[in-house]
Amino acid sequence: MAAEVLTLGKALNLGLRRALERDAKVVIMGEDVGKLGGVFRITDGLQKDFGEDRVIDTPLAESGIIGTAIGLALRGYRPVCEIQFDGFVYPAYDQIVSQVAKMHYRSRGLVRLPIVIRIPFGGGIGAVEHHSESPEAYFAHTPGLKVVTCSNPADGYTMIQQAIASDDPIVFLEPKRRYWEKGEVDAEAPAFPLHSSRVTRPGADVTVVAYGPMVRTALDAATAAGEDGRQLDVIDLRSLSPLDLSPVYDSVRRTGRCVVVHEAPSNVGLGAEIAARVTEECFYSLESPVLRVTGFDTPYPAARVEEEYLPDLDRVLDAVDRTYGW
Amino acid sequence: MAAEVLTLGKALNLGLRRALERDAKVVIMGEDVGKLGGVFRITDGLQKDFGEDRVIDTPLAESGIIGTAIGLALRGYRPVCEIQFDGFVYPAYDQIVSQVAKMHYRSRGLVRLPIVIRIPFGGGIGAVEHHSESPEAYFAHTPGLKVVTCSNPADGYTMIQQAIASDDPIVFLEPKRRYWEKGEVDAEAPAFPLHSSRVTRPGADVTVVAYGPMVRTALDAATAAGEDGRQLDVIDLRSLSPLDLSPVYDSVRRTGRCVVVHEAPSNVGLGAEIAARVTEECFYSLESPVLRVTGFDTPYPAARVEEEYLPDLDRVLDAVDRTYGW
Amino acid sequence: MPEVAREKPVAQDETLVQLLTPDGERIDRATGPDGTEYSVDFTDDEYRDLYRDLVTVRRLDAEATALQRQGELGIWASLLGQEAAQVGSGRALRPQDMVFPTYREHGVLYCRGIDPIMPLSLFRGVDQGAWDPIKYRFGLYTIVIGAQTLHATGYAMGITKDGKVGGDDGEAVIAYFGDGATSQGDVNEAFIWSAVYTAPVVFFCQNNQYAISEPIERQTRVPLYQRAAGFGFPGVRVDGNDVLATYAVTRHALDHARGGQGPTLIEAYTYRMGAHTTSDDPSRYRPQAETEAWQARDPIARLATFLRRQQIADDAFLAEVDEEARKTAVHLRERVLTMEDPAPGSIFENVYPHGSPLLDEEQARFAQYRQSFEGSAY
Amino acid sequence: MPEVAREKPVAQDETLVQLLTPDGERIDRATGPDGTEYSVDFTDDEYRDLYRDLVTVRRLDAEATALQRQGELGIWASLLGQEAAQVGSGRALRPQDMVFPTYREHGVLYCRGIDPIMPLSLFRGVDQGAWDPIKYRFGLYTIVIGAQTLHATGYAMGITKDGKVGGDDGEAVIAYFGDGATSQGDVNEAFIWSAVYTAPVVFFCQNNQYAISEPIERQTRVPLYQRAAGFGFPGVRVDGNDVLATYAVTRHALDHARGGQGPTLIEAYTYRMGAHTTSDDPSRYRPQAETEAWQARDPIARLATFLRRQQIADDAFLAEVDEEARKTAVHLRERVLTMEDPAPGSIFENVYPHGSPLLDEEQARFAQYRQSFEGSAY
Ligand SMILES: Cc1ncc(C[n+]2csc(CCOP(=O)(O)OP(=O)(O)O)c2C)c(N)n1
Ligand SMILES: Cc1ncc(C[n+]2csc(CCOP(=O)(O)OP(=O)(O)O)c2C)c(N)n1
Ligand SMILES: [Mg+2]
Ligand SMILES: [Mg+2]
Repeated sequence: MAAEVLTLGKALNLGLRRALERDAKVVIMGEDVGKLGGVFRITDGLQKDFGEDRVIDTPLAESGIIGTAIGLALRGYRPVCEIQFDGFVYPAYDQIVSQVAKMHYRSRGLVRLPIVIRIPFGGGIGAVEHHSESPEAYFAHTPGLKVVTCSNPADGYTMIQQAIASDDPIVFLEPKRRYWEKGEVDAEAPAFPLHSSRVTRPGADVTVVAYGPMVRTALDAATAAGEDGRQLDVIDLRSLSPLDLSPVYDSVRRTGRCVVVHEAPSNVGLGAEIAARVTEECFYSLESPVLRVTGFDTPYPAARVEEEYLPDLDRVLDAVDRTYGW
Repeated sequence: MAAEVLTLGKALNLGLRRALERDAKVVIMGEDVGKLGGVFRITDGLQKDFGEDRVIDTPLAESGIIGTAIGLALRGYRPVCEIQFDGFVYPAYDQIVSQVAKMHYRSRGLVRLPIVIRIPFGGGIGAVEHHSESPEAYFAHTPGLKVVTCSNPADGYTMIQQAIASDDPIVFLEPKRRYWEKGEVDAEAPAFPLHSSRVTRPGADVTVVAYGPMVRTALDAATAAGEDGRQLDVIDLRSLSPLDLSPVYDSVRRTGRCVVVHEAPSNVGLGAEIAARVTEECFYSLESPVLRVTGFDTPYPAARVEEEYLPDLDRVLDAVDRTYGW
Repeated sequence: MPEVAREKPVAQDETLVQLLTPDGERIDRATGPDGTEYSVDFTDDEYRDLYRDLVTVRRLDAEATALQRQGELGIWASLLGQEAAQVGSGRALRPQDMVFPTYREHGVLYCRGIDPIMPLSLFRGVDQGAWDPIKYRFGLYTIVIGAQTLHATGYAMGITKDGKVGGDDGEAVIAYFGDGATSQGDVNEAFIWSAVYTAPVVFFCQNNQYAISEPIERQTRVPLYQRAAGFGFPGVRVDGNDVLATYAVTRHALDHARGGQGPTLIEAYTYRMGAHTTSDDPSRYRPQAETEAWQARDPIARLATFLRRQQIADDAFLAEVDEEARKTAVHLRERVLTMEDPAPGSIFENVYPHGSPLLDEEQARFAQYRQSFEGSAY
Repeated sequence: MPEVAREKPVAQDETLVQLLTPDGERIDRATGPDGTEYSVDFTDDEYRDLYRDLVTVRRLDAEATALQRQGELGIWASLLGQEAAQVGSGRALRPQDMVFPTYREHGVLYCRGIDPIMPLSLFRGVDQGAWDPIKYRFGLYTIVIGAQTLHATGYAMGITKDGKVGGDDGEAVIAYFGDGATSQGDVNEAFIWSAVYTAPVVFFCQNNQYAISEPIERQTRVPLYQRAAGFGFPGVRVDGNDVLATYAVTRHALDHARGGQGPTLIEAYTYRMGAHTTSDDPSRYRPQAETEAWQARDPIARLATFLRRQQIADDAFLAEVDEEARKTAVHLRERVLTMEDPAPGSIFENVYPHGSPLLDEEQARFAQYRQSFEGSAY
């Protein structure tokens, strides 16, 4: 396959297909993933081509999905579980946090649970409540889990395959509002390590750290700032646990200014962790404190006011400005 | 009642008793809270004195406990739910995060759920797994919940009553390894606001921020540091959400150095939030970055090595030292 | 795991409680699996009222679907096909009873005498369904599958505590949920709690044969109403497209609960004639023939046939009901179009009854930030 | 919510499957609630082996309790009184079968031929029960109530996928849990999943009458085995203090599963003679008289009576078994006392199969910090 232009949704679908082809132990399971192909069609056509044994429509219970995936993993399978929306992962929280995350440790490495938990996450699609959550901090704070998120089709295609091939249990967050955004996917492109961040747009003035749905927002801000003569160094974290902050440190040592952007509430979020570590590593380089542009510390609001809640280009630029005023 | 010397466990028991006496709508519910008085005896004697209608032994299911507590709250009751151990709160996570936390917001203030969720938390008692968790970050990151923890009998006695009297849903974390530590409880002591932190031991050199089980550890460190001529300003947060950081800012503006201590894993924990905010507020006062002394980013380990995992006096002193070397 | 053949859209179960056949034949009395006898004794006026409810509820639902198509609602969860299950059970409630709905109980809401506009703000995205559940004796719409069944049970436990069971004026609770929801741990825990505490709650499961794309066989191998016995309370399957039987069974279960006899599980056997929501495309997963077979069991048509045959209603009445319903729907539409968007800054309100300094600060900062744009070209 | 009177410690249920009465009378065959006939056909040697297992398992358990009292274990969850339930079901397993235990299945573990030392490191706090579940065909001890039932079901689904059901050499899974666990959502979800996928799993519930302090009435109003029917698979209540009946019922259910017939729920009706764990004080919540009444149903005594009466065993044999068990226990004790504590720094190991730079850093820093004390007075 040469490079193709695909939506993120289609790139993920293709990545899943490759994973199913490559390893007969890979199974996809979740609500409506079979005949329907998932409510976002990310598993579209997979049951038809790989059968009901490999792409499994499950009963409607998230704890059951993850709990039985653990059993399947113990039996040698590599389950890829779809949670239909971010807000519906919580019934499975116990199985994820107390079982998936801990089994390798408590067995002193004798048990591996190569489970991928796919979750469409984040807001911006005008949905009703529980359909726009950003639960990444809950998982990143949980030792034993790894957490990644993709921001574009090329990464989505590669990362979903890497996640499935990994023996670590991985929460794979998909920025649902970006499912329809297009980008080039080159199946032959050289691979990068799954848990690596990437400088997406270089710039010398202010370091902007983002991930998932907010990378697009950060890039738009960078374009706007560029027009005003300020160059933003935009870093896409990709991996939320473990964090790969070396490129961020390098950048901040040059820029002296750092803004972190995410949709999740600010309080005890990823932004806090990044701010704390960047400050510790780059203490004498910082011209101003690391600033956070995030969702507010309220529940996710009604669709008609979600734009007010979500970080946007202007709020990013405002924070960039504030790193100068300090 | 004049001042009495009580253990933290007994002080909480007395606080619960007062709450049951004061308001007939208060009900206590949980596993083994009735006849047994709870596995830590925090509800000892309450069912005997207030009856099975007010102190309810529930079926063994945490989601059921919180879910039915919501219904009782809608009916006008004020449920105080006991989760037997920190590691067993996760089956109730969905009811807590998606229902308890959001009901007031989504009803635009028309619904109040005055629910208290009591959780003995933290390690240090030589227990088997799932009995030593520190889940506070999960709850503090959740808008709509408030989170508090007490570090001594006097606070325990007062705060449990305040939490029950509050109309906010509150996660009330009890430092189980401190249940047996004694202190003076004065029922007539003037009350403090529930969501306020407190300078527990004043000192001019380094600000040490702690909460729950680690306050004792921080105070011990302060004593040891004092002998070496370094005065630690120890602040007990008490409220983990919302944080009351003004006393911390005041302190850091004077000391220029800050160490945060907690048992929970470091990554995306409370320490990160405190570091981020202190840095933002006190940027020009800091002589060194805010340092964190925490549990490691591993699952809680086996009992025989938990001392290695838990922050202790020496690790606090080491961090205090490092704030000088920067 | 082969796919189960779906040949019999209609429950062939002997135990299905029915008082009005699909052809509009009235059955005098029906017997439930535990021997309970069900019947109704309605006046002509009451029959006509039921018919009016069914038609109005369907018409309002169609209006909401249209509003969504026109971009005026973000999404809509249609009750098409389930009108009898909702009107029958909704009308069986006494004023003091409490309802815990899912996101599809528009018909029950209507039967409670609540303005049908109430949930539309939720689907428009103006709010999240912000009403006072106590005032309306109608809980908040609940999207997380099954969660409300525990709330219903806890509320019912509170009724017992308040001493409001045991007499005819006792209170009861009804918890609605779907066939898919029966797989959730929470729903099964609600069964356990309600049995252990003899809580006055009726579990009303609308088995509309699908959980989005998944047919009922993905949730159970045996009829759902049978689940109850193993938890220690009665279960009954009623023809959910028969408004009379649904009324009779629900009324009986509610009275059983209010009398202190504990919970009942009602499985209302029905069919979701439309899509799961306006975002769904059922042609991907179910055959047209199946939907057509269910058309023959339409809940409104069968009542109309009966009313005509009994001369309780004539063409003029039916036309008048249609016209009234149309007007109600037009009125609803007008009001949806003029719904006000939430005030700027309101996203910070009502997070906590007692507020939070963190939020106050965020709100103040945001207001300041907003002001910085004022007068600017932006 | 008045307390339910607890007068009948023994199930008065006609459907209790029993092959050996408390008085040691052998019943030739017994019939389950669905008409299944149960019987066993053991040789004298096999009878004696069963007896040996029961005695050994009890003796080892007593040793562990003693070790805890002496501070050598952090805690111990005794199986006292439940030996027949565990040995009967454990011996019914075929080598290829897989076990998912709670924290109390020491007897089952023993019957799998596993060194009984295996779980003691967990209770000593040396590790968290770190064995290879596949090697031993015995899952990790699971403390979170009910979680393992879903793992068992998923594993069983994998057996089906692997084509390892349908023949006599098929594989089956057994999931252990307590009476209290039946209230957890997870356990009910496991029932649903296993029914929907016809998974080869046997749910083995040891109803020992208590979940810590809470009597069974806090979890259910009807016998637990009846729960299964509503999920679409058989349920059976067996006298859990009767090792023969437990064996027969479990063997049948396992073969049913391995044959592709799907799950069974077995309720082993038994009694926890000791405390919940060594941290518990049962005198706070249950009458001595109740425990004494159950003493009369002791699983070991009744088998001894039978063996003697049938002249399968004499005093010498019984004494020899005791002595052997004593030796095994002493050997266990010695090995517990010499268990090595985990190496310093090992807390950082095995968090992830592929490691983590964050942990590497934390480990390195901690090692450095530790070194800073070296040579110091500390
Ligand atoms: C916990 C949870 N998981 C998943 C979803 C997504 N979801 C919304 S409706 C639905 C199907 C519900 O089916 P059923 O219970 O039969 O009710 P129906 O929609 O048919 O009325 C699903 C899976 C959800 N809302 N909550
Ligand atoms: C999810 C969860 N909640 C609470 C506990 C605490 N706990 C440990 S054992 C137990 C009682 C279990 O009773 P049962 O299932 O009957 O098993 P038994 O101990 O009697 O063998 C409880 C409540 C737990 N381990 N897990
Ligand atoms: Mg349905
Ligand atoms: Mg038990």
